[in-house]
Amino acid sequence: MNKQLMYGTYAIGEAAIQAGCTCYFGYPITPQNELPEYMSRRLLEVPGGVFIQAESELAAINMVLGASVAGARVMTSSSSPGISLKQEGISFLAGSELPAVIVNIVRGGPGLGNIAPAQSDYFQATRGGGHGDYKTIVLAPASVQEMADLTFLAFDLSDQYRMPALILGDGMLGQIMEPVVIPARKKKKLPEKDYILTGARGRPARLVKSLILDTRQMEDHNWKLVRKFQRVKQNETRWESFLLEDAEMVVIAYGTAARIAKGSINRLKKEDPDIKIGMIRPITLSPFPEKIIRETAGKVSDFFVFEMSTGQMVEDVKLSLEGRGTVHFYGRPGGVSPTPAEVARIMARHYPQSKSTGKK
Amino acid sequence: MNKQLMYGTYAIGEAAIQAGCTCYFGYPITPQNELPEYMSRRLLEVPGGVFIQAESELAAINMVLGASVAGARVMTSSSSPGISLKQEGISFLAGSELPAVIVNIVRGGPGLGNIAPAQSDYFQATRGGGHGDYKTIVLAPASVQEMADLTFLAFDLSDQYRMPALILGDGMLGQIMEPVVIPARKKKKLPEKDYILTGARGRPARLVKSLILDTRQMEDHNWKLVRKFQRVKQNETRWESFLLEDAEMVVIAYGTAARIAKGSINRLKKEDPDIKIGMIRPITLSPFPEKIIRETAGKVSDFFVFEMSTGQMVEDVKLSLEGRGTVHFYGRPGGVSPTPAEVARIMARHYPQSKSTGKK
Amino acid sequence: MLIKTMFSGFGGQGVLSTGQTLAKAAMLENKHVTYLPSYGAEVRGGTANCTVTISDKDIASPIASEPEFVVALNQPSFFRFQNLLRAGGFLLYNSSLVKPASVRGDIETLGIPSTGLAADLGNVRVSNMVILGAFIRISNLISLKLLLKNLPDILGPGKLRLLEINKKAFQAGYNYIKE
Amino acid sequence: MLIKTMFSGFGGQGVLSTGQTLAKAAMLENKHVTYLPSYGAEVRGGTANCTVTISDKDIASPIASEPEFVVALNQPSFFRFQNLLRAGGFLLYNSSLVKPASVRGDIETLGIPSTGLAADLGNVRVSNMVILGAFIRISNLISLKLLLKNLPDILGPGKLRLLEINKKAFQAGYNYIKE
Amino acid sequence: MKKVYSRPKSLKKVPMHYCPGCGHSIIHRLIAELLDEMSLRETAICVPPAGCAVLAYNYLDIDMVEAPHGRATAVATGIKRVRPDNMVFSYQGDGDLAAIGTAETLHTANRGELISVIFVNNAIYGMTGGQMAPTTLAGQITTTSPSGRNTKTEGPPIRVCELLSTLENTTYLERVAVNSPANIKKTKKAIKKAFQHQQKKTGFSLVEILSSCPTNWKMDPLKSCRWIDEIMVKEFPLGVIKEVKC
Amino acid sequence: MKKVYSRPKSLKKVPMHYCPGCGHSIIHRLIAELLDEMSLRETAICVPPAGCAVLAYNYLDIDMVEAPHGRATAVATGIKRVRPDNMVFSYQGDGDLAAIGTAETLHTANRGELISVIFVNNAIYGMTGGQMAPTTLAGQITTTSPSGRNTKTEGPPIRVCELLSTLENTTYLERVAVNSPANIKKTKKAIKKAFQHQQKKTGFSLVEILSSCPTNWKMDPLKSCRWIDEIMVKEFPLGVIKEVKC
Amino acid sequence: MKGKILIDKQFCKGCRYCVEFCPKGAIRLSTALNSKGYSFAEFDEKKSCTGCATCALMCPETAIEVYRE
Amino acid sequence: MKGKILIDKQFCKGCRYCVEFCPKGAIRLSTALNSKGYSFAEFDEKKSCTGCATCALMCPETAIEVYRE
Ligand SMILES: Cc1ncc(C[n+]2csc(CCOP(=O)(O)OP(=O)(O)O)c2C)c(N)n1
Ligand SMILES: Cc1ncc(C[n+]2csc(CCOP(=O)(O)OP(=O)(O)O)c2C)c(N)n1
Ligand code: SF4
Ligand code: SF4
Ligand code: SF4
Ligand code: SF4
Ligand code: SF4
Ligand code: SF4
Ligand SMILES: [Mg+2]
Ligand SMILES: [Mg+2]
Repeated sequence: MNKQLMYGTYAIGEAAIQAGCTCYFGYPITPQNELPEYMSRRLLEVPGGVFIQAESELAAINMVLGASVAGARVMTSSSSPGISLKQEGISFLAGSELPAVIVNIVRGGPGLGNIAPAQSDYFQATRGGGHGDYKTIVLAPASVQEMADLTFLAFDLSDQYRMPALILGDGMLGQIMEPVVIPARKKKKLPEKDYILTGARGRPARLVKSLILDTRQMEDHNWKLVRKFQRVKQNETRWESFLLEDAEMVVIAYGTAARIAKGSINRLKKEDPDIKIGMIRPITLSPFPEKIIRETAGKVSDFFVFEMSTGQMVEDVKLSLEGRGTVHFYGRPGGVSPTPAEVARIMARHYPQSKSTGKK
Repeated sequence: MNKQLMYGTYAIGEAAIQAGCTCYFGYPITPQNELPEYMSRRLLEVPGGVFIQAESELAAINMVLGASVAGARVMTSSSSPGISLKQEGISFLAGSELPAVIVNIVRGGPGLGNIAPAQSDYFQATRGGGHGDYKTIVLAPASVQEMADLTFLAFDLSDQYRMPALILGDGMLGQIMEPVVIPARKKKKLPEKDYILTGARGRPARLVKSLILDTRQMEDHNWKLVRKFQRVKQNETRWESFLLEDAEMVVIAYGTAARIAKGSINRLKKEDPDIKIGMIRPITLSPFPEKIIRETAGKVSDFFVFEMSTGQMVEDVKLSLEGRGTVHFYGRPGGVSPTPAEVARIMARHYPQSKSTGKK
Repeated sequence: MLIKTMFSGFGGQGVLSTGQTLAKAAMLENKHVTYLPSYGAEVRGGTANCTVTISDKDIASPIASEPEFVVALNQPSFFRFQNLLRAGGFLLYNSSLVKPASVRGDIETLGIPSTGLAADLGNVRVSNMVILGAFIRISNLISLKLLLKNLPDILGPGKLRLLEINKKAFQAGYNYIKE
Repeated sequence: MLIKTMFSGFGGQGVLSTGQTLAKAAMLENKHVTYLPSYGAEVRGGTANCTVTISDKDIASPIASEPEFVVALNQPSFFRFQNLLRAGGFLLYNSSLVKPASVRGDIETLGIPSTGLAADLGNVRVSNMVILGAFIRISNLISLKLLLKNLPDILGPGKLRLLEINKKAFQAGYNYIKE
Repeated sequence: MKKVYSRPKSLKKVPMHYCPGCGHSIIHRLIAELLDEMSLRETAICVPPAGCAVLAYNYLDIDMVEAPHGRATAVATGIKRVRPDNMVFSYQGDGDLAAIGTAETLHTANRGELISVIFVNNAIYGMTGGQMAPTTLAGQITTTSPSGRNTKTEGPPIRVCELLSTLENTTYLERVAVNSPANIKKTKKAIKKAFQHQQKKTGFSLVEILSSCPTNWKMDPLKSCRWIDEIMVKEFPLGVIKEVKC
Repeated sequence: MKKVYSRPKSLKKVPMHYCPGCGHSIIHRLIAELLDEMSLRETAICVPPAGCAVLAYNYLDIDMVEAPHGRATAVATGIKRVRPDNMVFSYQGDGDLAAIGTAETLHTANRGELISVIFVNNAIYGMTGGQMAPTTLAGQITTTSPSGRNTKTEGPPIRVCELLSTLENTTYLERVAVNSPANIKKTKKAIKKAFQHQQKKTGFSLVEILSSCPTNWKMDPLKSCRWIDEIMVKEFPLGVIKEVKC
Repeated sequence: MKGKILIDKQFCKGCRYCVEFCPKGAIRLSTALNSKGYSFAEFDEKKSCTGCATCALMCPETAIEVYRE
Repeated sequence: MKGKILIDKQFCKGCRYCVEFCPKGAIRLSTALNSKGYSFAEFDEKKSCTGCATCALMCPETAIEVYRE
């Protein structure tokens, strides 16, 4: 497909269609309404395409469960309050080992909050806002192109590991248009869906559930999910690094915050070419790229975490480092998107004194 | 009141009544049904008492919001899946700065899971399973007596700081009977509820909400919530320690797991009086008693975390230590309650070799 | 001292109230005590059981891992729960309903025809209290005298009319062992 | 090079499509570009605005902090958004609707009677494209020639019937500045 | 000359954020007039929804608490049970009340909570930009029903008053509209009746108000008033659907 | 002698966990008989609820997926839309369908999803130990209505069939009972009809089955059968509530 | 018509439905208990069972098989 | 009866309700715009306004005050 100027939400939608998604269930909420709207039009054109505007987010996530167990590639999307309502369903999907792609275009919170871009649902996404021991895959795009690319990835990973995959965007990424190329689907070899319900024709009846009354079996199931997630961690952890080689300080940020931070680094470099700031941008927030961060700690002592929240991912950075470096944090919650200039100012303040150049 | 043999759920219920709780809204779910059942009987006897079996957990948490903003002391309770459904409401309560006491008698998860005691909702409780930047107070009783005592505390803290307070129990604590004395309420001096809705008679109209469209204001609100929680942390962090003085290894566990762990320590001590294992039992899981743990790290190098989950609080222990000690973890998820003997075996295995006595 | 006892039988046999009676009696003797009923989907009309732990110190875990005693009021419990007993443990059963077949070698067992004895007292429903009387004699965990003294408190105002028949039941069980 | 432009006006004035047209044209010249509409509860029938960022490198932040250009199609936008402009920035406005009162001293301003010019073309609705033509001339961000060439692609198949009138509008605006 | 109409006291003197011709604005005014006329300003507590009316607290000068989307009647239940002497009402859109809030609406009505519901039916999701609502008409095009609502797969529009009328504890249910002077007068009377039912503690009261959303209907305001008359009332007949003696 | 009745093939030969005399067991058997007789075993997909019937998958030998409490019709919707040729039905209790699942029930019915719902009304929350259900009768004592359901504050029992009958896309709604041989025969016919409506794609079908819960009603099984006849049917009259031509 | 029934006593939970509804009074409850502790239903061969299957229709446990000549 | 009205032109959003529903045709829309960019309603003193308040009843913005003799 050609390069197009596309909304982030449309890029997700079109990538989903190209990835073979035939079902979408959702409920309107700003700032992601353009995604269900797009799907309502596009799925009319897809053979067997199903679009339902559900009566609520609860209904939507459970329709997702139904379509998934029936074997379809299925997606839902919402924004913060709506995602809170889906937590029970996500826990059920994880417990029942069902694939599904769930998009959260995060807005300011808590409560009704506002509709500006925020990153305050990191904990909910990565720690399981739902009950029980489970993890999901969480992907964090930083551009419209990546919204498309990670949507393909989300469907594949979700099917491959039989677990829900979340795409954690924010109001900014949901609303902007950028040039994007929607690639054709590269068909990955994925395990056959031998668990789906089709009617017990010529085979024993199948059962998909999360109820396991026997505590020993339940424990086994829990550890199985842990092991599965460890495999995901081993094989699927993704990040982007930038100017890491000779960095004196490393910035860690994701999504829109990472774009801003990159702009800040470039600014500082322009002002002072000797300044050496690198960056690690987690692309998978869960599994978190802790290995690269820990490795970097051998060479760098200062880490600067920037989030559009009061500080959530910073815990994962600290858990990765386990005391092996100084962690500085800058947060702008509530829907504020600071300018690269502002973040650059704060970054410079934390740049290791002894190593700062020029002004020594 | 005299000593009585009481169910954990009844102890919460009676303590709530004594603490001045006049409203309960809930929806049945095992293993905590005895609490709403108790409240349905007891609130008939309380002047102005309100008991509603809501049509769902969602309705229940929002009735709680209504009763709270109307000025009542109000409680709801549920177990894991039901608590997931309440996450949007909890986020609204936190955002609107409304007090409420929310009881989670945790069961095995994820999904429908089972009804056996588990500790797998720690992340959800302490990291905000709901969307947005907020924290709640989380109290973890380890006995029926403490279920009563912490219920009093939960109401007071919730009113004092205008934030929801969670009581995180488990199926074991919910089901057992133990001797308990329900004390009379000690009336604490609490701030006047000058925000509640009573009709705008003789004063300007009041407004309680979480919508803040202006992002700067929203950010201020977010940081205000952070500062408030820091005050809670400073003033209200609670834990119990046990044999900490000369410990060579420190066990960290809460709730039912802490009881089991204490039994394990006692067993090991009986077998070998020279063995020196101490314990820290967090009573407030949020705020987490990180200071005492960090301080202990000066004297002790080995920490043994035991949870009835695949490992959640262990992250808070690591965050407290920031690399200042070795953290061993033992987890039994899915509703399994191991015996003190079993946990003792694992503990002994991790007891620092050089320091182990006798068998040297 | 930390002793766990599991009571088990059909739902209707008063298994849970037997356990609660023991637990309350122990509490009134100022012992540490926990009472844990079993529950769960599988209970539907099936068996019920509960565990009473009595100790002179804090009780770490209220669950019945390796109890010292099992009191089995019916056949399925007799089979199922003897396996839980620690080596050297004691299995007391209602010999009116239980055939004591295939028993582990490393435990003690004793049958008492509690349904029969209760019938003799004119009320088969106190069969559970008969066996509790016997249990008290065997276990020596609490004092029968104090139990009888505290019985009005234990039964509570609602059940005072059952005071006498319960007393008789305890004594019948207690004395059955004496003989 | 990284240039931000904010377009603003009433909901019905085609503010958003003006921005999108610029963004698409820039994309087709292989520039880096982002388009960010404003949205929100306060939009209800009020003003609309959007920000187009054009650069030859990755764009860090698509939001209109200190834009280089503001294009104001109505009076409220003229007042409100001139404050956003960076010092030395440029404020282009529709002088058919805007009275250029109380202007900051550190910016350049220029009015163009785009509604009037559009009316001359026989369709006031292309007033926004007239002003875009003028903007292209002033900003030099994209080439008018390429825009006109790419116009069918930019409009898309649904709006091809508007091709000619749009072309005329661009040229009218562009030429107005030339004169 | 005597002033015969001026702004009610309970309506704050600030411009509203609603689009030109939006029915919400008219309904706000009617409520404010009644708060004044019935002397309710000092006892009223309103629960506005998530929906275009989410900012109602900027306009009505009474105590208010914001509910999560769909949960206004549950919140109102909590308030009313604690403060039975206050006049408690919720103000809800069709998405709020009849989609996500279906369970709360039905069960609050069934319990016969002594609250009043002002239900603004504009056949669309206004606030989020014109998606299909549970009350969207057959064939109506919205941003999520691009080829028109298909009643075979998306169901016909839900008639809230009729549905609730089967519940014993609902005591006053009327459907009105704010598209003409006569209808606006009836609307005011209906809201007054609902408040009176609450005062007399007869049961649950609800006024369904057909209200225009020119923006999302993509009509000018006058056309949307006509559309209510010509199209909408066919699906949603006006009148008292249920009333028990007060 | 010829075998004239034996266990249906679709009913696995394992003892059920239900209490003695529980209606769920009878209903399971009827479904299994129909799966056999209508040759549906290979196309049927069942969505059991959270409720006493949560373990239905242990008994019915067909494909099944467990839904969260109250969400069975949403799950069934997802399945049916993907697999329109399968026979998709949910099996739900009164708490599941008419309390927490109210919104899903109503909207699934309104959309006219081509599924069938087996709705087991035992006027109580069986699984969780006898709390008040939306269908609990006036005055009925439960563990959370210790002085009997007060219809003034807790509302009267909800009549699901009557409520749904007002929705256009519901095409078959019948209320039956499993408390006597004659009623059980009618129940089987009703379930068959529902499945046929699904096969003919007429719309949403639901069979409400009055079913005893001796345990939580605290009655012996026979008494509970009589209670259905003497008390329960007064509130929940038996019969076809709605049927469109199939 | 002549019939007989077979009752699987391990499945029976003694609900008495078959006992109550058998038009011929051909079923009674045992005094013995099955392994789950229930008195179970017993067929009385001496009564004139018609093989009408009413008992099987009522039986919640599907414990009854019916035979007819 | 004789009446007159006062229109707050800054509140007016030009919806035309008053214009359409005034029985006396006493209101028209301005060609000028208010600060929010709306054509606003103007009272035509020359028409025989009766002070019937229909315009105020319809006005969504409560922009109209009505006076009557
Ligand atoms: C849980 C949740 N889901 C979705 C939303 C987004 N939302 C806000 S208002 C609304 C619907 C608005 O429609 P309606 O209730 O009809 O009110 P109107 O704006 O038409 O007056 C929606 C879907 C939300 N705020 N919270
Ligand atoms: C979200 C959630 N809330 C509550 C429960 C607990 N729960 C399980 S079944 C049930 C109700 C059972 O009643 P009903 O639906 O009438 O089925 P029955 O057991 O009577 O057949 C409840 C409340 C749950 N599993 N999940
Ligand atoms: S979108 Fe519709 S309902 Fe919302 S303010 Fe505008 S006209 Fe009114
Ligand atoms: S509790 Fe009631 S519904 Fe559940 S199995 Fe027992 S009798 Fe049946
Ligand atoms: S088949 Fe008929 S007659 Fe024979 S035992 Fe059964 S019910 Fe009685
Ligand atoms: S109906 Fe079935 S379960 Fe009941 S007594 Fe007869 S055989 Fe036993
Ligand atoms: S008061 Fe009546 S006559 Fe006068 S302007 Fe208003 S509507 Fe017209
Ligand atoms: S009705 Fe009000 S808002 Fe509308 S045009 Fe008249 S004065 Fe203006
Ligand atoms: Mg609406
Ligand atoms: Mg039920």
